Amino acid sequence: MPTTTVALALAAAVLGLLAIAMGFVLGWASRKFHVAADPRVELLQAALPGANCGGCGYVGCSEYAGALAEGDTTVGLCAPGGGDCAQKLADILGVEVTESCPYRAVVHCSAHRDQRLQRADYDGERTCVSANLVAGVQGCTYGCLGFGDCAQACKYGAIEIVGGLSTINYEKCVGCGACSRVCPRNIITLVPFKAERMMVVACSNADAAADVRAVCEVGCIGCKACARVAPELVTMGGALPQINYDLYNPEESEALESVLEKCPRKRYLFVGRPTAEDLAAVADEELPEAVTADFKTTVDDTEWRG
Amino acid sequence: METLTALILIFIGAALINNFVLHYFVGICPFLGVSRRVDTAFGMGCAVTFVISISTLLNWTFTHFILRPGAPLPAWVWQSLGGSAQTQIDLSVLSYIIYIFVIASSVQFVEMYVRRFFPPLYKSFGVFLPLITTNCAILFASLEVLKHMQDSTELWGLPQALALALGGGIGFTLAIALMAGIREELDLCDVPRALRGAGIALIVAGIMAMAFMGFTGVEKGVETALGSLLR
Amino acid sequence: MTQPTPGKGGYIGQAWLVILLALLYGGGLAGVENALSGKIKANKRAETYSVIPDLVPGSDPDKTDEIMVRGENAKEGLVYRTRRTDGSHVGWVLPAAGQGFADRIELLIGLDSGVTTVRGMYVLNQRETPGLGDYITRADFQDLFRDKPADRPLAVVKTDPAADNEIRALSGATISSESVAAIVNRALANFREPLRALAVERSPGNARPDEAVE
Amino acid sequence: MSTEGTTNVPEEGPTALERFINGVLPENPIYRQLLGMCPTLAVTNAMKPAVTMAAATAFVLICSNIMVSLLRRLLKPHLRILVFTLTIATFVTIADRFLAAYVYEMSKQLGPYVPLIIVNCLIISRAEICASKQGLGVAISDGVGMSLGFGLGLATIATVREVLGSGTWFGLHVMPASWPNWGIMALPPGAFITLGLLLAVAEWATEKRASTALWRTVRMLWSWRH
Amino acid sequence: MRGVHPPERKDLAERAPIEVLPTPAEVRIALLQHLGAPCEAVHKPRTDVALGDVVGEAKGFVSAPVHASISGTTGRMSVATLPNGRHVAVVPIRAAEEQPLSDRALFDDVLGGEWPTAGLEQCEPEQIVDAVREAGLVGLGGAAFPTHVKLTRNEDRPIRTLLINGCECEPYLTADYALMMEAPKPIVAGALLAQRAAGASEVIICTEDNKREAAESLRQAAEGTGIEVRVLKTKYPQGGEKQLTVAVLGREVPTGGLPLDIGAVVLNVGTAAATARAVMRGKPLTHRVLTVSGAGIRQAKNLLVPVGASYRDVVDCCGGLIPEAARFVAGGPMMGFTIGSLDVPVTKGASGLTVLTQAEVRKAEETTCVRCGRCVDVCPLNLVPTKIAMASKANDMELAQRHHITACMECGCCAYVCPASIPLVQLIRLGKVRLPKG
Amino acid sequence: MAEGKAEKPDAAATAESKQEAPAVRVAPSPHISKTALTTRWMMSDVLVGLAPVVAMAVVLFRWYAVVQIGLCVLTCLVAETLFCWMRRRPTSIDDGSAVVTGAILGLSLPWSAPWHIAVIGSVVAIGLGKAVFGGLGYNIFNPAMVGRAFVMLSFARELGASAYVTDRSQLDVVTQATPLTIAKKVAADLAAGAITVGDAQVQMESTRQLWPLFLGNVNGSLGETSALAVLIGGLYLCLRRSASWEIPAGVILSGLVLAGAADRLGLTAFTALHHVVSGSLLFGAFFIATDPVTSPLTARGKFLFGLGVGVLLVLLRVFSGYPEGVMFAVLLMNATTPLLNRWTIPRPVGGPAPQPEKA
Repeated sequence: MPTTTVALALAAAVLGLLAIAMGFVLGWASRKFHVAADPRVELLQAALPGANCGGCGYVGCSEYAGALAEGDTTVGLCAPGGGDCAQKLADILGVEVTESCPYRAVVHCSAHRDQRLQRADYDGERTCVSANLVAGVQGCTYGCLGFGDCAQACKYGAIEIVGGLSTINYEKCVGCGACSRVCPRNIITLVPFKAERMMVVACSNADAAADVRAVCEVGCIGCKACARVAPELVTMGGALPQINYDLYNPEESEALESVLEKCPRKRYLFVGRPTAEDLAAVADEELPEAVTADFKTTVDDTEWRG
Repeated sequence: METLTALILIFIGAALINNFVLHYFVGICPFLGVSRRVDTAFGMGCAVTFVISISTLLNWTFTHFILRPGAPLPAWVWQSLGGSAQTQIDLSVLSYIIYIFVIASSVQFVEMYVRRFFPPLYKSFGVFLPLITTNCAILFASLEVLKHMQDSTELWGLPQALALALGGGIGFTLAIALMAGIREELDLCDVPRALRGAGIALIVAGIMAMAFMGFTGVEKGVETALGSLLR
Repeated sequence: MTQPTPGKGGYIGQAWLVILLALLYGGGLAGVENALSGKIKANKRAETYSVIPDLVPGSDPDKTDEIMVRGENAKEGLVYRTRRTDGSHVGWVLPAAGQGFADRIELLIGLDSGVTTVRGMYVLNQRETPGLGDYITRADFQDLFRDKPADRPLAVVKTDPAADNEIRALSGATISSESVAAIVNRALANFREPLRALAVERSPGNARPDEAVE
Repeated sequence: MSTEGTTNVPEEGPTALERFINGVLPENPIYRQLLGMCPTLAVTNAMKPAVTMAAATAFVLICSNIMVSLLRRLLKPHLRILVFTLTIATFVTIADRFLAAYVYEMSKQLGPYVPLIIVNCLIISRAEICASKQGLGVAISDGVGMSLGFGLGLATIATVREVLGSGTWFGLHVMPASWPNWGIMALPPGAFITLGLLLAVAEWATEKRASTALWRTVRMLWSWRH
Repeated sequence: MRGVHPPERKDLAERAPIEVLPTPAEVRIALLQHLGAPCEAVHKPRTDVALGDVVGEAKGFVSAPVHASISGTTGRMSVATLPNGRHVAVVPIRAAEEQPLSDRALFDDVLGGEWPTAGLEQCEPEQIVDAVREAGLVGLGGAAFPTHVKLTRNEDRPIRTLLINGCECEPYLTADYALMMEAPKPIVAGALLAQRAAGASEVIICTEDNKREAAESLRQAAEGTGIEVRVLKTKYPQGGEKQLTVAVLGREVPTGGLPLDIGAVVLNVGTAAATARAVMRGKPLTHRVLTVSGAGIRQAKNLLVPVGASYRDVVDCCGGLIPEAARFVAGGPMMGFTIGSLDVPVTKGASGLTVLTQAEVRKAEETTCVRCGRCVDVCPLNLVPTKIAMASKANDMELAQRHHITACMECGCCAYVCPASIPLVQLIRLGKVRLPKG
Repeated sequence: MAEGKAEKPDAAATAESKQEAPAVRVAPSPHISKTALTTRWMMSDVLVGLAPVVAMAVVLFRWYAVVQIGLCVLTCLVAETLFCWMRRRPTSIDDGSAVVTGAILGLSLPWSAPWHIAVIGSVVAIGLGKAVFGGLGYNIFNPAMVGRAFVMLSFARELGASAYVTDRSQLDVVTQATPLTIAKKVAADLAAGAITVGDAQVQMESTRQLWPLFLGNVNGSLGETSALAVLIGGLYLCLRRSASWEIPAGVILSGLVLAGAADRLGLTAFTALHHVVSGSLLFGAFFIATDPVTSPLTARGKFLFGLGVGVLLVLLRVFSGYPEGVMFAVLLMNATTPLLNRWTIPRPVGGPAPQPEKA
C-alpha cells in the first residue's frame, strides 16, 4: 500500500518540519526580541504550573510571577500548583521565617459598655469606621466602639464583641493583623507573644487624669506609678505607659507583678494563651508585617468640618 | 452580493446569535477569570479578537494547502513520487495538532514581538497573550472553519473564515465586557456566600445567554430582509 | 507557554525530543487514520444511505451513485442517483441545507426520477428549539412531504391543507416548518431543471454509473 | 535554567492513593478547581454525550499522564509545555477518530468539543502538577482519579439537565408523562444556570462538610499520609 | 440647579430678638476653632485674664488666635470633643465676680451703636487684614476658615466680587436673619471694609426670598454705599459657596478650589459684622449669635453667646429641654453635628443648637438601595451619591474617585430624600476618610 | 428589612443599651428626612400605576386574568419568603417588590398559559432574578423578565405565538392571532415573495385600525393589549417620579424612528405608530424598563437605556424569530446598565476633581 506509506511519511514529515520550523523561529525570535527581565521572574514562572488558568486573579502565570517578584502579592494564590508550588515560590523569593515568637493581636481597651461614661444612642451605619465619624457615641474618643469591624475582618473567628468590647480568643488568633488594619481607632496592635500570657496596657486614652475619669471608669489615668516601679520595662508616651517588649522577659515575674500591683486602675492585664499547637501551626507561615502601636486618636486625621 | 450576505450572516451569527461564549461555551475560562474589571476584560477581548484572526488566517492557509483532502502540497509530493493523480492524500488527521501548534507559536511570537517593540502595548494587551493559548475560542474558530471546509454543501473560503473569526472575537469582547461591568456591580452586592465568585458569574452568564437567545432567528430575518432589499 | 531562554547550544539541538515526538506522533496518527478512515467514511455514508430506501421507495442503497451537478445558481452540488436493485433509475436524493429558526438545517430530499414528485424528506442535522422546532425530525412531520408536487413551491399553512402543495405547519413551530419548506423549495428551484435534463439524457438502461457528469 | 521542577529533583509528593482520592472529591476538577468548563457546559444536556465526553477525556488524561510520566526525565523546562501539548493533541486526535469510527452518532453530537479537549486546562495541569514529577503508577492513579472526578461532575450536571429538560435519564423516562419538559435545560442558559447552582450547592456542602459522614470518611482516608 | 425644600421651621425663632446669654460660671475656650493649625495656650493655669485677652496664639498663616470671652481665671488645661468629632485641648476660664460689661452694654459693644459707612478710605487694606487676623476672625457660617486668609490680596488672583452670604438655608436657624434684622449696619460697614481689604469692585449681599424683611432692612442700611442686595430663590443649599456663586455670578467654583479661583470671596453676614467690630472697635471675636431652636427646647431664642460657653448654659437660658428631647444638633438639621452631651463648648463657627424630639428622629429602618436615582436628581453638585456611598462602604476607592467623591460637600440632600433611609452622607464621609492620603 | 444587620455582633449590644435608654441620640447628618418617601411607598405607587392595566386585563380576559395574576403574585410572595428563610434573613415580603414582580410577570404572560408556567416563572423570577444577587436592590436583571424568559425558553410551545389562539377559550377577544404575529408573518411572506402586496393588504386588514390597538380590544399578553390603560398608569408613575420619564421617552422615540425606517424599507407590515401601540412596547417602556434597580442612575444614562431598549426591540421584532422583543431587549439592556452607569457619570458642578497623582 504505497498510499499508506506516503501518508505516514508525509504526516511525520509535516509535523517534524513544523516542529523544526517552530523551534527555529521561536528560538530566533526569543534571541532577537529578548527583553532583559528580573531573573527571578523566570524562575518563578518555571515553578508555576503554566496552566495560565487565571485563578490567581492575574492574567496568566507570567503576570503572577511578575507581581511576585515585585513583591505585590503573596505566594499561595496558585490553586493548580497547590502547597508545593507555594513553598517553591517562597524559596525562590527568599521569604523566610525570621521571627521566633508569634505575634498576636491585642486590644488596648478594656472598658466594657457600662464602664464607659457619656454614652449616647447611635443611629447610623453600624460599623466602627462609620461611627468613628460621629462625635459623642461615647465619651472616650480612644476606646473600643464595639461595632465589631475587627470581628468581621477576622477570618479565623477569633474576635467576639463581649459587652461592647472587642475580645480576642487566643485559641484562634494567628496574628494576621487584619483586625488591627481595620480598627479605625488604631487600638489593636500586634504584640510579640514571648509567653503564653503576656502583660499589656489595656487602655489607649492619652488624656489627663481628670478627662479620663470623666469618660471612663477604668481607663489609665497616666499616674506613672508603673514607670517608677519598672522604669526600663515601662516608658511613658505622654500620659500613657508603653511596655518595651524587647526587654520584656516572661521569666522575671517579680517585675511584672510589681507593675501589676502598682497600677491603681488595674489597667495592666495578662492576655492570651496560645497553645503549642497554635505556635506550631504558624511556625512555617509567613508572618505579617507588625503593626506598631499608634495611639493617636484618628479623628485627628479627618478634615476639619465646621 | 450573495457572498456579502453570507459574510454578514456569518459575522452576525458568530457575534450575537451563536455567541462563542454564551452559545458555544468556548472561552469560558477567561470569561470567568478575567472579567473582574472592565478595563482588563476589554483588553482581553481585544487580544482574543486579534489572535483569533491571525490564527484563523494561518490555520485556513495550512488547511487549504496541506491538510484538506486533495490539498495541493501533499498532492504535489505524491505525484512527484510517482503516484497517480486519482488518489487523494488526506492529512486532515493532523489538523488538531497543527492548529494547536500554530496557535501556540503564533501567540508566543506575537507576544515576544509586542513585548520587544511596543512595551506600552504589551502592558495593556500583551499580558493577556499567554492566557489565550489555552483559550478554546481560538481553537474552536479554526475547528468551525475546518468543518465548513470539509462540508460539501457550503464550502468556505478565506473571507468566510475571517468573518467567523472576527465575529467570534467581537462577540467574545462584547460578552466579557458586559460581564465585567456586571461583576464590578456585583462586588457591591450582597450575594449569598455559597454563590460568590464563579457561581454567581455563571448564573449571570446564564441570564445573559437567555437574553442573547432573543437573537434566535435573526440570521433568518436578516437573510430574508437583505434578500428583499437587494431584490 | 513558557518563555524560552536563548539556548547555549543550537535551539534545535535542544528540541530534539520535540522533533522526535513530532515524528513519532505524526507517524502514529497517520497509522490510526489509515486504520480507521475507512470505517469513518462508511459511517458517514451510512448516515445518508440508510435512509435512501425510505426517501425514494423502491431504491437499493447499494446501487446508488454520487454525482456532482451544477445547479441553476452555477454552484455544483452533490446528488445521489438511486436505482432499483436491477439498476433501473428510480429517483434522486438531493441534499439541501439552509437557515432554520436557530441554526442551519441539513436535510435530504427524495425525488422521483422525473423530478415531478417529492417522495420523501429527512432531516439530517438541526439545532432547533428543543421541544418545539426539533419536532421537524419527527417522522409524522417528515411524512407530510411525501408525495407532494415537486414542480411548484410548497406552501406552509396553519389550517388543514386545501391544495396539494400545502403543508400543515407544526403547531408552535411555524418558523421551523417554514424553514424546512423554504430549503426544499430553494433546492428544487436550483436543481429541478438540471436533474430533469440528466434524467432524460440518461434514461434507464443507457446510463453508466461511474461516468463523470457535468 | 534552574533545577526546579525538572530532572534532578527527588520524587516526592502525594502517593498514588492520595492522588486518586484527591481527584474524585477534595480536588474535584469541576467543583473545586473549575477546570474544563467548556465541555462541562456544552455536552451535559443529556447523560449519553456527557458520559462519552467523560470517557474521551479520561482516555486522553490517562494516556497523556502515562506519556508525560515516562518522558519526565527528558523534559526541558522551557519545552515541557510544548511536549505536553503535542502529546495531548495526539491522543485527542486518536480519541476523536475512535469515536467517529465506533460511536458515530455521539461523535456527531459532540462535534467540536472532542478536539477542544486539547485546551482543557485539566489535562495540562495534571501533566504539570503530577505526571511530570511523579512515577508511572502515581500518574496513572492521578489520571484515573481526576477522570472519575471529572466524570462525576459531568454526570451530576447532565442528570439535572436531562431529567428536568427531557424527563429522561440516559434516554429512559424517569418523570411522569405529564412532566412539562423544561426546554431551557437543553439550551445554553440552562447549562450556565445549572452549573452555577450546583457550584453553590457544592460550596454549601463543603461548608457543612464537617458534619457529614461522607466527608469524615474522606478525611480519614486523607489522614493516612500522616 | 438642584436641591431640596425641607420644611423650614424658621417660625420657631424668627421673631425672637437677640438676647444676651447671662455670663456663665465657666467658659472653655477650645484651642482649635477653625480650619488650620491649632493654637498654643499662652497662659499658665490660675492666671487672671480679661475679656478679649489672647488665650491661644495662632501658629502659622492659616490659623486664628482665640481670646477670652469673659473675664476670669484660667484653669488647668483639659480636653473636649467638638461636635465635628475633633478631640481638642481647651482652656477653662472661671468667671470673675465682676464682669466689665453688663448684658446691655455687651450687646451694644458687639452689635449696637454707630457703624459709620463713610470715610473708610483711611483704613489701609493691610491694616484691615491685620485687625481681622488679630481679632481671630473666622468664617461664622460654619466652615470656620480664617477670614484674614480670604481677604489677603493676591496679585495672581485678584478678587472682583465680594459676596455677603445671608442665605441661611438650613432649616430652623435664624441667627443670621436676626442679625440682619437687628444689626444691618455693622454688616454693611464690615462688607465695605472687607471690600477695601480684598480690593473687590462689587459687593453683593445675598439672601433668600423667605427673608424679604431682612433684605429690606439691609437695603436701607446699605443706602448710598453702592452695595447691592440680592434676593435669591429659597432652596436648600442655596447658601453653599458653590451654589451661591452659580446663582449670583453664574460661574462655577472648580472642584477642590475656592471661590477665589473665579475672583470671588464669600463672607457670612456674621463675619462681616465681626469684621466691622474688629476694625472699627479693635475688639476680637469673643461672642456670636446662636439660634436655639427645635421642638425639644422650651423656648426658641436667638442668643448672643460668649465663645466657649457650654451648650448646657445655652439650653438653660432657653428654659431647658422638654422630656422628649432626644437629639442635640450643633448647627442646622441638614449639616449640623450631633453632640453626645451638652457639656460641649460653643465654638466660633457654631451657628445654632437644634434640639429634636424622639418622634422627629425616629428614622425609618434602613433598607437596600433600589437605585431609584432620587439622590442623583437632587444632588446640587451633580454627583451620583448612591454610587459613591456604596463604593465607600465596599472600600472601592477607585470607584469612589471615579464618581468624584472629593467634590461632595456633604449637604445632605441625598440622604434627606433617600427612600431607603441610607446614611449616604456618612458613607461618603467614610469614603473621604478612606481615600489614600496625599 | 434589616438585611445584613441581624448578624452584626452588636445586636445584643443594642438590646442591652435599650434598657438604660439614654436620652441622647447621636447620628450622622442630615437629621431630618422626607419621611413620606420610602421604598414600600414607591412599590405601592407602581401597583397603583398598574391598576388600570390590571383592570383592562380583567375586562378583556375575565377570570383567566384574575387567576393568572393572582397565581403569580402569590407564588412570588411564597418564593420571597422561602428564599429569605434559606438565607436566614428576616422576611422581606413587606417591601412590596415581590408583589410588583408577580404582577408584572402575570401581566406579561398570555391568558392561556397553564398554571405550572406561572408558578415556575414566579419562583425563577424571585430566585434567579433576585435572591441570588442578594435580594431587592442588588439584582442586575429585571426579575419579572428573567422569570418570563426562563419559561419562554422552557415552554416555547405554551408561550409561542400560537399559544394566544386556542380553541379552549370562550373569550371574544382571542379569535385572532396577536397583531404582531400577523404583521410578522405578512412581512416575512412578502419578503420571501410568497404573497403579493395586495394579499398583504388584505391580510393586514384586521389590524389596520389604530383604535382597537390603542384601546386594547385585541389579542395579546394580559397587560399589553391596551395602550390606553398603560399610558394612564405609566403617566401616573412618571408624574409621581416613581418611574423616570427619560426611559419611556427613549423607548418610544427610538421605537418610532426605527420602526418608521423599517416600514420605509418594507421590512415590516406595520407603520411606526402601529408598532408603538401594539404589543408590549408601551407596557415595557413604562413598567418594565423603568424598574429603577436595573436601569441606569443618571438622566442621561436612563435616556440612553431607553433608546437602547427601543432600538433592540424593533430590531428583534423585525429580524428575530420572535414576534415581540421587549423581554429580550430589556434583559440585554439590563446587562449594559453597569457599563452605561460607568460611561454616564455626570460632570460635577465645578468640573471633575483634580486626580491625585497615581503612584
